[in-house]
Amino acid sequence: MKQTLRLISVLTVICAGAGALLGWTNALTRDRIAAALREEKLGALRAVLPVYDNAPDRDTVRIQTGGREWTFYRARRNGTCVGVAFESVSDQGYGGPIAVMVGVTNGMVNRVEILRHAETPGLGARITERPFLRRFEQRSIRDTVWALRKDGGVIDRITAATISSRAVVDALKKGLDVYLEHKKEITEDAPPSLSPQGGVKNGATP
Amino acid sequence: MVPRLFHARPRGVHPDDRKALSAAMPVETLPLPSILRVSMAQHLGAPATPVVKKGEAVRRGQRIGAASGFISAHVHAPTSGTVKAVQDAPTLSGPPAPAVDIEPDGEDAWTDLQPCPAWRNTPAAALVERIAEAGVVGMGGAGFPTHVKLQPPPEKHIDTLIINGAECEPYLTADYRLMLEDPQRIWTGACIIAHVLGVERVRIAIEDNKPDAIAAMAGVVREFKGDAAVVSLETLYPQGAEKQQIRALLGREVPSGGLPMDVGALVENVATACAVHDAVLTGQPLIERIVTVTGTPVQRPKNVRARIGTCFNDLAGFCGGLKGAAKLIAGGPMMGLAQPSLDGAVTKTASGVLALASEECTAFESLPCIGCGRCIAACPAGLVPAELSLYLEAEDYEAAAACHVMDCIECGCCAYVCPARRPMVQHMRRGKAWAAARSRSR
Amino acid sequence: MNPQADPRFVVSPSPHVHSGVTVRRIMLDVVIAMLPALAVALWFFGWNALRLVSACVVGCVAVEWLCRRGMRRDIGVTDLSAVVTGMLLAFNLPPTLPTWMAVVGCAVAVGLGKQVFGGIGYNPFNPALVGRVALTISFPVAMTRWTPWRVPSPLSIEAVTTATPLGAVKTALSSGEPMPYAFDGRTLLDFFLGNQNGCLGEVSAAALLLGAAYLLARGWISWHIPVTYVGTVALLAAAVRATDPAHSIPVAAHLVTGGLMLGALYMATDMVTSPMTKRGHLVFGAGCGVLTFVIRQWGGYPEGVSFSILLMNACTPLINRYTRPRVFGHGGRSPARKTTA
Amino acid sequence: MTFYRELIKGLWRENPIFRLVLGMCPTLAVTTSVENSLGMGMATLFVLVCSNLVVSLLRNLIPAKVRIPCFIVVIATFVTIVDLFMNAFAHALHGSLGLFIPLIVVNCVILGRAEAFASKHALWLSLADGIGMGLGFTLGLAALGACRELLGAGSLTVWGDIKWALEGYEPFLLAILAPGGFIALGCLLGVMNHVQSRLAARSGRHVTPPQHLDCRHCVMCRFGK
Repeated sequence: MKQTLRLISVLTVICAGAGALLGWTNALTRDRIAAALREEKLGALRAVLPVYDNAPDRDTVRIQTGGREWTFYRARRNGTCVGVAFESVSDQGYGGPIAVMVGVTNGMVNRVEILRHAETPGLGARITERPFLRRFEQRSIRDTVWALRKDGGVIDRITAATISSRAVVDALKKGLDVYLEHKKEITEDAPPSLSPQGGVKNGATP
Repeated sequence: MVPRLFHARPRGVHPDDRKALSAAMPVETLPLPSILRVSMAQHLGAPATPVVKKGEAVRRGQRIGAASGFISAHVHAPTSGTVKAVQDAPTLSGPPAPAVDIEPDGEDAWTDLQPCPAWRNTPAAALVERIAEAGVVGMGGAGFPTHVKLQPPPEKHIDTLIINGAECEPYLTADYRLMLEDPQRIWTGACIIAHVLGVERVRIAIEDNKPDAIAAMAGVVREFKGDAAVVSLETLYPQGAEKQQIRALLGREVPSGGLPMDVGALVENVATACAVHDAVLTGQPLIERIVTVTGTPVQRPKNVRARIGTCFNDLAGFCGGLKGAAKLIAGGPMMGLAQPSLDGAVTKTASGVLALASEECTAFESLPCIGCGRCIAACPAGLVPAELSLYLEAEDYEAAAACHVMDCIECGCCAYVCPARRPMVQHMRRGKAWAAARSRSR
Repeated sequence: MNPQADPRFVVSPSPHVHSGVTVRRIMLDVVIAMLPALAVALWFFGWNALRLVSACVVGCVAVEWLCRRGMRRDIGVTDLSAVVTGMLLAFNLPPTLPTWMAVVGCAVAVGLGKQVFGGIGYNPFNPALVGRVALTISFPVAMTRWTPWRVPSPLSIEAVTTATPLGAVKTALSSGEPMPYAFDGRTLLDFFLGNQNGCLGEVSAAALLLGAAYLLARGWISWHIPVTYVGTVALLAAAVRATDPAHSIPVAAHLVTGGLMLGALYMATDMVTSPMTKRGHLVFGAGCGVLTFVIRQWGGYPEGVSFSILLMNACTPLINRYTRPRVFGHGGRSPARKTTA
Repeated sequence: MTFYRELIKGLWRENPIFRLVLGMCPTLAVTTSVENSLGMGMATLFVLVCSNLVVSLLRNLIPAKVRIPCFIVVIATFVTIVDLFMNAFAHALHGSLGLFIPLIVVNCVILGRAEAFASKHALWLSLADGIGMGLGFTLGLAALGACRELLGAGSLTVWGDIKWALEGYEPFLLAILAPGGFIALGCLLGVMNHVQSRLAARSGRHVTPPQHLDCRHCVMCRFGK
């Protein structure tokens, strides 16, 4: 009995110590992690959107469609909407889901970034390279057949990485369809009452 | 259950038989040599005990060695003469055993023989006694004492006698010549054995590459009252091995570790049947046999009727000598024993003396097994020699025993076909020796 | 006794005669059997075939020699097995592959596929296929680029087509287009004779069959693996074709296009990496056939021969274990069921 | 002196990857680049040192019956701390190492050292052991990562932009794919064994393995046993 009590108490003490330590660490890093996550998102937005002066990650429109919630980030300069970005995921990737961030301005695709993927290094992973992504950019959203050339579209695939290329096109097309369908709500909505916080001003896009 | 389809055909190999070298040569009788060395270990089981002393005079057919156990056989003087020495001498397989050296006196005088022409009216036990007295053993190679075989335990019922004239070893023609020249003696011997055992069915098994032997035997078999037939076997080494032959003829499979009597069969070599005939009808003990002296280095290959104890040197001399021989083998090329010199002497089981030129000898190299599976296709015992040889090379005897190394009959088919020239039979012998030692110690 | 001097003889265990079959002889026959396919390759692909075959043979022998030397083992290149590996590897390469890639393939094939395991006899996987798969994975673009030298299109739709028949069909079917070939008797005959795009050695089923007939006659391969392999593919193809003719290739086209014949006749029958018994061969061939068909019909690659043979190579120990012959005198029990120490 | 010996043993003589063959999961999974290898190695080093210290401190307190749960709790705590800190301060690296950071918990090197060393030795020596083993693990990962990245991508990425790349190199993709990890590890292990046996032979401690363990007599690849 005494032995069992000792076992229980030692385990309890160690777990309590571990818990305390973790709590302290969490408190220490929580803000940094949140900031890092936001910075990550802003980095992607900055990359796909034209120069803006608001905080697009706080100026969002949420749209429920097809059982999914889409978030559209709006970039503004001097209060006017200069572009919209959204994240889209395709589950047709070779190694798992592929998430892309797409920026749209003036009815054209501005830039595309790959956020997450698990494609084969050296093969499918080449979807992150600029020469491939450039094939999507500066194309009209409406007038482009969003499909690989071998599937009857206009996008050249990456050699030997058809599946990954197709998945990127799929993600893009799904997002653009939602965007076109809800374009009004997304772009013509009033600017948010929240004033942009300081420190999120955008630099120049390359 | 494994489908029967895949086991229907017997396994084995088709080596070039080279029997043409000596097949056409009628049996010639070798003149009495100047000395005869009669080994006491001529058969399976315990060597006989010499019963003569140095300097003693012996007569042809006199007993000079007495059986020293249940599985053992008497040994007789091949001619009349003087005992020059009783000493240990190397046997054909290597380890020394007592041997009696006899210097012939040239008279070749028989000891008193007791013929028994009325064997049909003689009780079986008396006939077995005569056969035992004559020292008859299996002359096909194993040398199992015949009288032991003829006394099966009462619970074993033997229904078929097989007279083995397959002679599947390449080069050898001794049994073939015997069947051509003396079919009647073989057949009478077979009838005596059938009478002793009380079997009604006799089969004479001959490979189909000896059609004239088949015809000769068929000529004498016609007169039998019971169920007798000459059966032509597919030419396939080792069809002469008794268990393989029983399966080929009767479709029965001798269980592992068992004897042919376990499936109601008995196999005797044609030469043994002939010796049984002599032992019963004339009372002559087994003191001579037909030996094939052959091989490319032999100047005049012959089939020779030689006394037991004749030195290989005398045989070679009778056949014109050897020219450029690199290897000398007592027996056939597949299972025979390589001899270091011409000093060996004819035994009851020595059916041939074979010389090979150096270009005919192949050295084992023990290259890595390439997994071709030819040994498995060839093994008449259904083993996986490739695997066994790997175990045995690593001295993993337990594993080899679990893979039934004891069922190996050392026929040499695996080593014959192996493209990597692995010394399979050598490995198997080591494994069998180990397994036998273990079962003894248990 | 005899005045003749007593010679000493060689003493060795029985048997004292040998069938005369050696590893080198078998390998030499395999090389001979590949000559018709090599001739076809030279005719259709010209200089490229010569370049790749010589690079692979020299490369494989050199790598084998270096490895044996490095491992301080006897130099076993005289058994010609490296030559066979080199030729097979070259037969599995597209004609325009750069020479240096072929040499990398040789290093992987012989170095990683064979010598790492201890050389001939110890490799669990077919070395040439290991080399080919390593190249396919590493240089996917170069390994799927087909620019023929003397291959006219069988239906003369275009003068030059840049895909193998199987690849073209796969692409067409996956994007909902009609099949690019008619696969009538004339096309099939063209394909059978070698008038198609593909790896060096695989284009002509006729030449491959000719060589395999030689191997069969010599007894180095048995019919079991090729027949069950090709038969299984044909059977499955016929079944799928019967249910869905619009999206499947005719049976005969399966057999004469792609690497099926090369694989079934020359690589699945590799002694070292295939099972040892005839029953094992049947299982092995059927397994290869199923895998090949599954990859061709539903997989990501138009061709699945090399992967399926390698996968079945991995199963070889198991097949060997469960297809042992029944030991004489042991009833119907299979000794494999008994556990060893 | 003892401290020094415990410190360096993990680098070569008892290298956790090449000699003890522990922690194969991260070894094979994250060594696609030097950067990932170093990140993983550092994280493991930190967890190893901390857990060794704590386990050594508490070694007389923890009853034998519950020692494994206790070790795991300690290790898991430090792994979570590393995870959080890395997420906060090296967010990109955290992204590329992903799931493998939490999986450090089940890395046998750490539990192995806690059980085999720290729970039996003084604080000071456990610290040396942790540092040595951690550095050995890091070095092993980095070596493997360097081989694979160089062959499979033609570059060496030490950290972020500290990167050296071969121009015009056609990458040998196999090296960077999963099978390449096994092959590269096998080759490095082979080289290590070769060097070790050469050293052993030179110092006269060479032992010939029994015949049935020799590849030449093994029937595993032929008959499956």
